[in-house]
Amino acid sequence: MEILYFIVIFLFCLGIYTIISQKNLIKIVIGFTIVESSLILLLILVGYKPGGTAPILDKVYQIVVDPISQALALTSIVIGGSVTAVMLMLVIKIQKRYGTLNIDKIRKLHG
Amino acid sequence: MIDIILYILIIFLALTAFFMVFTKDMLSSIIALPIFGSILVVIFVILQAPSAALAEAVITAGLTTGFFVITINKTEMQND
Amino acid sequence: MELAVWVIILPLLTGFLLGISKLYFNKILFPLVMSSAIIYLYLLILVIQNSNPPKLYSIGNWGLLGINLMVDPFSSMFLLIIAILFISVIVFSMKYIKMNKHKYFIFTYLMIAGIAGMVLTADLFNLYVFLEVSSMSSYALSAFKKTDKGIEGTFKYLIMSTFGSFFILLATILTYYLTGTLNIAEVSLGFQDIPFMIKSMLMCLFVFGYVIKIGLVPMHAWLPDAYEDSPIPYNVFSSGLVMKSAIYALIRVLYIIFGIEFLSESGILNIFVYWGVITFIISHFLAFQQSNLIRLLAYSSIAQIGYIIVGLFVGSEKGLIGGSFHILNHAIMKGV
Amino acid sequence: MIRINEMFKKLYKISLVVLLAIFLLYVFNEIHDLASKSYLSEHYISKGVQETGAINLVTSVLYDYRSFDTLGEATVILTASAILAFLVPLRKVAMHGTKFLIIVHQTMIFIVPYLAVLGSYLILFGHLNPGGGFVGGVVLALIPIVMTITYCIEFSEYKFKPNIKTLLEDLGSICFIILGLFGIVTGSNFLASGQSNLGLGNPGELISGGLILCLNIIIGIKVGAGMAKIFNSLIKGE
Repeated sequence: MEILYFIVIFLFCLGIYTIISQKNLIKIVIGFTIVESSLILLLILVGYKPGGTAPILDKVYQIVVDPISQALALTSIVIGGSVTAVMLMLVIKIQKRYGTLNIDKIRKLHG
Repeated sequence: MIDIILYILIIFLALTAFFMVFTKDMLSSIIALPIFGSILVVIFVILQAPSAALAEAVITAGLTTGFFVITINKTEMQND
Repeated sequence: MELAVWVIILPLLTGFLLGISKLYFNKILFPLVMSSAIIYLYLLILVIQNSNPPKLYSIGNWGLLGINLMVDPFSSMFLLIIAILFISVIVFSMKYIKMNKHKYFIFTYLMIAGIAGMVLTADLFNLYVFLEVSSMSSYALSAFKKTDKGIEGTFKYLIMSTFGSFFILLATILTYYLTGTLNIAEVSLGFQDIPFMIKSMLMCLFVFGYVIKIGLVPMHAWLPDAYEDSPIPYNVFSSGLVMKSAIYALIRVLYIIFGIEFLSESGILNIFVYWGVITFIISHFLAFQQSNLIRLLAYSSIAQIGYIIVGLFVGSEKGLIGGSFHILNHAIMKGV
Repeated sequence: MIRINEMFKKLYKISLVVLLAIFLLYVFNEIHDLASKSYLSEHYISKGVQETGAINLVTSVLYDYRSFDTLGEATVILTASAILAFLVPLRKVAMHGTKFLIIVHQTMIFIVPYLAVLGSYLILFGHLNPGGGFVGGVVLALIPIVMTITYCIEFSEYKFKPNIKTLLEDLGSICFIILGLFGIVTGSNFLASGQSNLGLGNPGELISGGLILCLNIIIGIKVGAGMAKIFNSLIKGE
């Protein structure tokens, strides 16, 4: 399971690199989605116990996965979705006003 | 057995993320987003988190992709 | 301390009721807003009076298992700032805002609810949730005039602020992983036998996340743009409450979770003092170049935050008092 | 010269990210050896079913132990939908696209009841199965969304009026708070369900879990209305 921690770090850093280096606004929003997914994966991973069952206790189980981190993951999925929606609306607005999605050109038009 | 599946999924997850970031075509980059989300859903199910998997499937892989497609539709048509 | 939860619920209820009244009873706006503001003021005064000694209110009666609200003298000082700014700005914006009055007041009340939640809560993840609530409505108010510059500045603000909150969330998750709890007091108990190195690294993540939200000098670029084309009452709220609540959360996290001995041992206090000094020097120089009055005020705001940071992180009790007093000063001055 | 400058900038950013990766690797490595304590989750696992009456522990954490988080989260969705509705211009803009065949139009009629049943199942059985208010609400919101995609925005707004959606959203949030106040009325604290002399029922049955079922239904309706509003606003946005 340790390899999943590496993938979390990889996704986090890839998303951060996308945000700071890409010129296209939609690519930047995609970077935010990747970072958010990596954090949710980390939350699920933190609660995982080897050999555990899902936290639905219709019988008595020996090892049960941590329910708190899954609840936190659900909360952050919903928050991330609504933030992404607001971002995309602003991207549409900016494209209509300036006619481009490239960040350098927008800066030039802005003066 | 489940370990081998997990490794294959992880490799695909990394590949999809890489493809999503570095491809030039915006539409294929966005169509890779639900694939990324679905792989994450399967990983969540393997990690025993069905509730989070459902939410991820419905919100990230479903609705957010729809939002992105609308954005592409609204912005690309104007450039032609 | 049943009143503490009303401090968060009342603005939320007012916001939702305003949403309904926009559809069906348009005339009710003025009495609803004013009566709610006056009741809220009275409520805040009652809470502030009862704040010493510190009190706990556990939501759902779960005790340490659930989420707790805490009222102590430091948080009641923030409630005082809310009380002073809120009523005056509401009265002012009643006349100032001409278009979309309903939406404006909905966002304002939701923002106040988020800030009150940030001030009162004693739970790390709940702090993150209320941070998102207050910053979401803050984006809305910043784009309120729908001009080109306003939209662009809001986008910058949104990007930077979300970037910061990712680091805060990462640090919160790692803290939960280390200690197995989210209550701030329990976390500080659990942190006692954790090695020095890990604590300082976690602190780096927390500080980086909050510093973006506060806007110290290398990360200040979003602030003047977000201010430039937004309604004036929002500028007052933003510099008086939104950024101050981020400072408050930083202080809460650093001083309660990590403890004063650890802070002085790791040298973060000195770093913050130098950082604050650099911030106000650079932002005063930048303010000289501006021709627009609101941008100038924004840079002045950054400089004031530099002073506040210097005061708060000197490390002594007097420094804390002085810094807090300057927060109050600055809030009132910007409001005027 | 400019190319060299660009190369330098790119190298700088890559090195920054690699430094961050090394830092995180170090942090994770150190933390991984230490983490062992989890008394909170052990309490939830051992006592959670008796204390809240819900079998699905994620739902019982989300709607009972930490239900204040859920209130904040619902407020975030409401704020997002209000922002989007606010930024939409008054002039209506349609989406560019192709027309669908009659097969798609006819299949739609068959899909809608299934979506409704699935959404209500996810909401009503949220405390017994995976699912819950948020997921079920989004599935219910798929009905107006699918209508918008296959027919047009006018038809979807004729079937589900925007005013009704806003009303449902606000009413849902108000009902959440009123249900929370119910705890205060019965002499306990805000948002208390098990402690406020409310019968929890037998764990495993449909009507059990005190406030959890009601909160699930309210959140489901509210989230469904909010998500449909967000989607339609994005389509109308200019």
